[in-house]
Amino acid sequence: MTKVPVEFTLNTREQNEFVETGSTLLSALRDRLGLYGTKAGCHQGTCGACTVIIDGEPHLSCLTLAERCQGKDVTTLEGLAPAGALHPLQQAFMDGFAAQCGFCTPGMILAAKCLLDRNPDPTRDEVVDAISGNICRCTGYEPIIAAILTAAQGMRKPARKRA
Amino acid sequence: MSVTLSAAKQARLVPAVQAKGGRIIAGGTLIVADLNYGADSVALITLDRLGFDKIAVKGGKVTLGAMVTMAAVARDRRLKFLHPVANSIGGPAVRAMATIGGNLFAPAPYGDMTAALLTLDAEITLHDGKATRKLPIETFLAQRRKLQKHCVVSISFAAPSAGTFHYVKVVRRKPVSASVVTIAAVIPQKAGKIKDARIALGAMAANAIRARKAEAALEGRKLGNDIIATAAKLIAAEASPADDAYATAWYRREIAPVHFVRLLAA
Amino acid sequence: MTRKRGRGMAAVNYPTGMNLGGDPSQALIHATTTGSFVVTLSSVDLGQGLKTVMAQICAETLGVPTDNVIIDTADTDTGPHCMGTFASRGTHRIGNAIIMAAKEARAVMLEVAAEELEVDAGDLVTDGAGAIHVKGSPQKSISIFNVALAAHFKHGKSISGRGIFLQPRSYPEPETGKMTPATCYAHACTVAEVEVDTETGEVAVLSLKSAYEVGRALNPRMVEQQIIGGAWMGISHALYETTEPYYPDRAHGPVDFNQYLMPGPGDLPEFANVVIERPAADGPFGAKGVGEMTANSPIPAIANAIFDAVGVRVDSLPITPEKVLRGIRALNA
Amino acid sequence: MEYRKDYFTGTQTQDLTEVGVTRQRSDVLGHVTGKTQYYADRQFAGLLHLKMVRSPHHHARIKSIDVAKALKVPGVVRILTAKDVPQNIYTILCLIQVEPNDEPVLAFDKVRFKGEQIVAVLAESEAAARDAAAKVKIVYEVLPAVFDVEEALKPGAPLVNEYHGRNYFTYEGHHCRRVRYGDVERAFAKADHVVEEMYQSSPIEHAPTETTGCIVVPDQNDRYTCYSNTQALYFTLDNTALILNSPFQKLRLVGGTVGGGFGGKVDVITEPIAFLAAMLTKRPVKYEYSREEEMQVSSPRAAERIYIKDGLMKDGRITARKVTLYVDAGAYSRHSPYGTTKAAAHMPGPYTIPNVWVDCHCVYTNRTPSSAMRGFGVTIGDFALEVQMDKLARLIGMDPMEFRILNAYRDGDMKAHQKQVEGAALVECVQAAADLARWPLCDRSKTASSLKREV
Repeated sequence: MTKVPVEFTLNTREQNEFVETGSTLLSALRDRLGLYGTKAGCHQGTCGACTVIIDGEPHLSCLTLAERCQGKDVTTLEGLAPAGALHPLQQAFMDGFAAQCGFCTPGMILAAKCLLDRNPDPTRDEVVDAISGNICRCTGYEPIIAAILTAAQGMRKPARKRA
Repeated sequence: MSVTLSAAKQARLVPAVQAKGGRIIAGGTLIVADLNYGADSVALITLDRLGFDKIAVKGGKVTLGAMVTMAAVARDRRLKFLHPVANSIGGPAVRAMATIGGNLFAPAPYGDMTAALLTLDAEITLHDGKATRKLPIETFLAQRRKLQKHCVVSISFAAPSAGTFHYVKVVRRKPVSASVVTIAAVIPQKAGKIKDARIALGAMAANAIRARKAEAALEGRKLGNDIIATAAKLIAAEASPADDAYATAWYRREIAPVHFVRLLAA
Repeated sequence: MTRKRGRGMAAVNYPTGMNLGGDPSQALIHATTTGSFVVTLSSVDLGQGLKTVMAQICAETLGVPTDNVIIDTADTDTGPHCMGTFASRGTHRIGNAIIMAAKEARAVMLEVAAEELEVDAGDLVTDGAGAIHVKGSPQKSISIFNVALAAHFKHGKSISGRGIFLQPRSYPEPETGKMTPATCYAHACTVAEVEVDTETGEVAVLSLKSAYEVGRALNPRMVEQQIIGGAWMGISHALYETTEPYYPDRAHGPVDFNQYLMPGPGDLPEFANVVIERPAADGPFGAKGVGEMTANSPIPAIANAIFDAVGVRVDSLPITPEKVLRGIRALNA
Repeated sequence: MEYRKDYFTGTQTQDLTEVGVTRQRSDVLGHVTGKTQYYADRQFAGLLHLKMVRSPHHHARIKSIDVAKALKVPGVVRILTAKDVPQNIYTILCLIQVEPNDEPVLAFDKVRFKGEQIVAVLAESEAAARDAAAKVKIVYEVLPAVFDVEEALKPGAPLVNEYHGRNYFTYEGHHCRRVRYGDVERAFAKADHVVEEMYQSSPIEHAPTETTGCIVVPDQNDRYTCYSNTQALYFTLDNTALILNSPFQKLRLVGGTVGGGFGGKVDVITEPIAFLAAMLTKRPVKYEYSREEEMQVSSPRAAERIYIKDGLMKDGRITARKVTLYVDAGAYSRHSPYGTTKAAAHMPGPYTIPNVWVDCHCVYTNRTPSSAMRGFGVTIGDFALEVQMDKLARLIGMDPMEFRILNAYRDGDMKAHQKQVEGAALVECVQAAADLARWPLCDRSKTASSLKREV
């Protein structure tokens, strides 16, 4: 196995890694960096459990070659909020009982974050679209959709106050 | 298994790598899935440094670089007519990765953007190692396997006049799944008569195909329920759909006319 | 475009625990020196929330806040035997084992408190907030923190308990099938409303309105999680899922989540749910197992609603658009 | 979610403080922060990856297995075949006296379904294990296969599983699990209507977002720890010890946090071979199903075929129900003999019917063995029963809700398996659902109660 260097930003910190050529970002995050918040559900890009944010957009880390992350800005669930704090989406998923087994939760939250970053006032259909690549087998999606809408509402409130 | 990855510095150098078994990796949604299944050793080549991720719209002519993603199309205000197409492909993560160039090679029941580009009579610019060539998309699709050895540079087409482009993708899971039937159509009218109608079908053959018999039925006629119904009967005449996990060939043939009628009558 | 609506209903029951019993589970409980309680199990949480409900059951029995209970599972070096998490048995079987263990631990805790307060243990009650006091005299009180410290360092007593629950195995009579499959059953009834596209056979589930009798909802939001998730799976079984789309032909078996069809977040109906409680005589605080049942009533309710809408009976699962369309064609032939 | 406290008033304990109230899930903070530790969220130095060579045929004789080329693949550490497994033939429910052992851990003489595991390859990387697995050469003689439950029971059908000697599981001398109560034939003769219908389902996958898998790690003192997402630690531990002829105390299972189960992780497939591999190599071994394996090789919910024949009176009473049910167990028993009995116990549904006849067959075919899934033995039966009930109600022009209430079991009624009904609540569920859906009921149905049968 050949190894190549990759420099990227991971959860706001500079990361320099040697990765095996042809290996995926998913493998780098889990097997090399111990960031287990990114889940492996299918290795085929069909379940969304491995979703991470690259340069502001959701990406499937199982289909992303690690060495192509050179110079990119990668966010995983571990980087969503400062230690000890919760992002409004995390709080809304908790309050809304939107997680059961929890395996899809990291991908769901990151997919939702990409939506809310672009569109702070989404419709239900836009929320549905945002998580359309993420499989959940436990919840029936309804609590997840509700939690994302709740989080969006909560995130808009302070902005309105300022305005 | 060993995988190597290199970034092409010029499009003309790509076919030589391909000739030795190398493969272009665009968004990676198809090829990395294959690698994860355990593909053999392969030299991957990216087009990341070639500036193929540009969208140009000039005088009604649209040029999409091969590396333009579905998400980029879906965000471009100049390409509103293509937004429903781009947004019907995968979830947002797939759209952020999957490219126009890659979609040209997606096997059925994938390849919805290609069906749309087929109705737009797009022209594919590719580099064969010696020179760039331009091929009509239909010719390109007919030789798709062979042309995997060339480097797709861009896809160009004339933006359709307002209201003439129609698109529907029938799915088994909402909002998105692979296609049961995809129908894209450009139905221009001149002096109240249909002129140069183009209809393409996705998931109705190994790759996107034109429905020429249905097109012919529309040609020169006034768009109305009767003529739509007549064309609908011919919509799957040239199709050779497959059975798969989503639907049978029978079902695809049965519902293609229904959705064609709904698409144009709407 | 023709879309026809219909509604249908179905009613079901579901046994709690392994069929025919014979499926024990154990629990061990001990107090830490500072009055937290550790419940040691080898039971598995699949996501239904077993760890949370077990802590609640333990807390209720001990008379302490749920936050004071630590669930230590699942390690076979430390956890006593559990048959496993399946057959809607977890809440019932493990819950009962925990109650038994917690009662034993509570008795020791009250004995120690009685010695400390110099009263009769029979006169003591827990306040549920971390203290023990004499019935009717809240001022005559001792914190569980101090009870636990005293038990360890002064009295040399282990505040602990052992619990097991076993529904004895029933052996069916081979000739007649006489048997005791289960001791309690949960119940459900679902009304489904659907819209059927008569030209494509596609079915949209518009609403699922259900009543569930669960014995006792130990954690209402978590019961609701099972209900919504289960109802979704019911839709999925009714209209989408199979590993063999052309059974018994083995062709075209799905290998990923693109091909394996399940309702997406855009396929959800309106959910409305009512919960009824008829406590089970042998259930922990009356609870029955409900996790599995919640998927069952929506399936036939949807099938019946489709018939109500378009007069087509599809008696094979899943009820795909193709089967519905073929049925409509046959009606019109 | 709304409570209907007006049913069964006075039966609920009132003074509870910790149960009956919503408490936040204790695991949810871990879920939303990605800190919840699933079995695979661990690193071990020297981890080996296990990949299986699987049967490409539905039914075939294995003529030869050649692993020479596979062993030469760089990174391959060891290759296991059936002869490495101490007690290769097992059945998971031997722990509750289900016999006979009928399934090989690794197939050796025959394969009985497509995807059956034959050879385990252990390598330093997943890629190397996969490469080597592709280089194992197995020569097969393809045999005729059977895929239909009723075809499988016909004389002359290909024999799927020699350990049973016939294509069905034997229940104490009977070819099926039976329930006999009253006299259905007499009741059919007297019924106003006799309705017989057939229902069918296809196999269904559990599809947990986390696939089945485990990591086995050699500890100190010749003990082995398995981090697993099994739904039943002791099923796994006990079966593994039996398969490996190992003292039970050598094995330790750690789990308890699972990315969805739904019954799919009750089987014991990945752990025994991973334990064996760790014992033979003295290195940590991971065996995890790919998504494709999870979908096509792991046990699905069985396909069932159900015939229901009912005797019905014009006034709505069901006087007889005869059920013939076939569970498509696939090639091996796994949990299907148990599930088939559960299906028999469930009949004739939550209704009081004086004459009941049930035959539930556990049938072997050359498809992926089926096993437990949410609603095991009941879900498909309920589909058949409740569609049948709808047909019966429509046949006599009776409201389907009122038809359910009329026939619903009440406390004190006798069930077909000769157990008296206790704690019934079907009537009330129907009433509450009717209310919720604004479905009008007649007064008689509104005042009906599970506590007693109205005269």
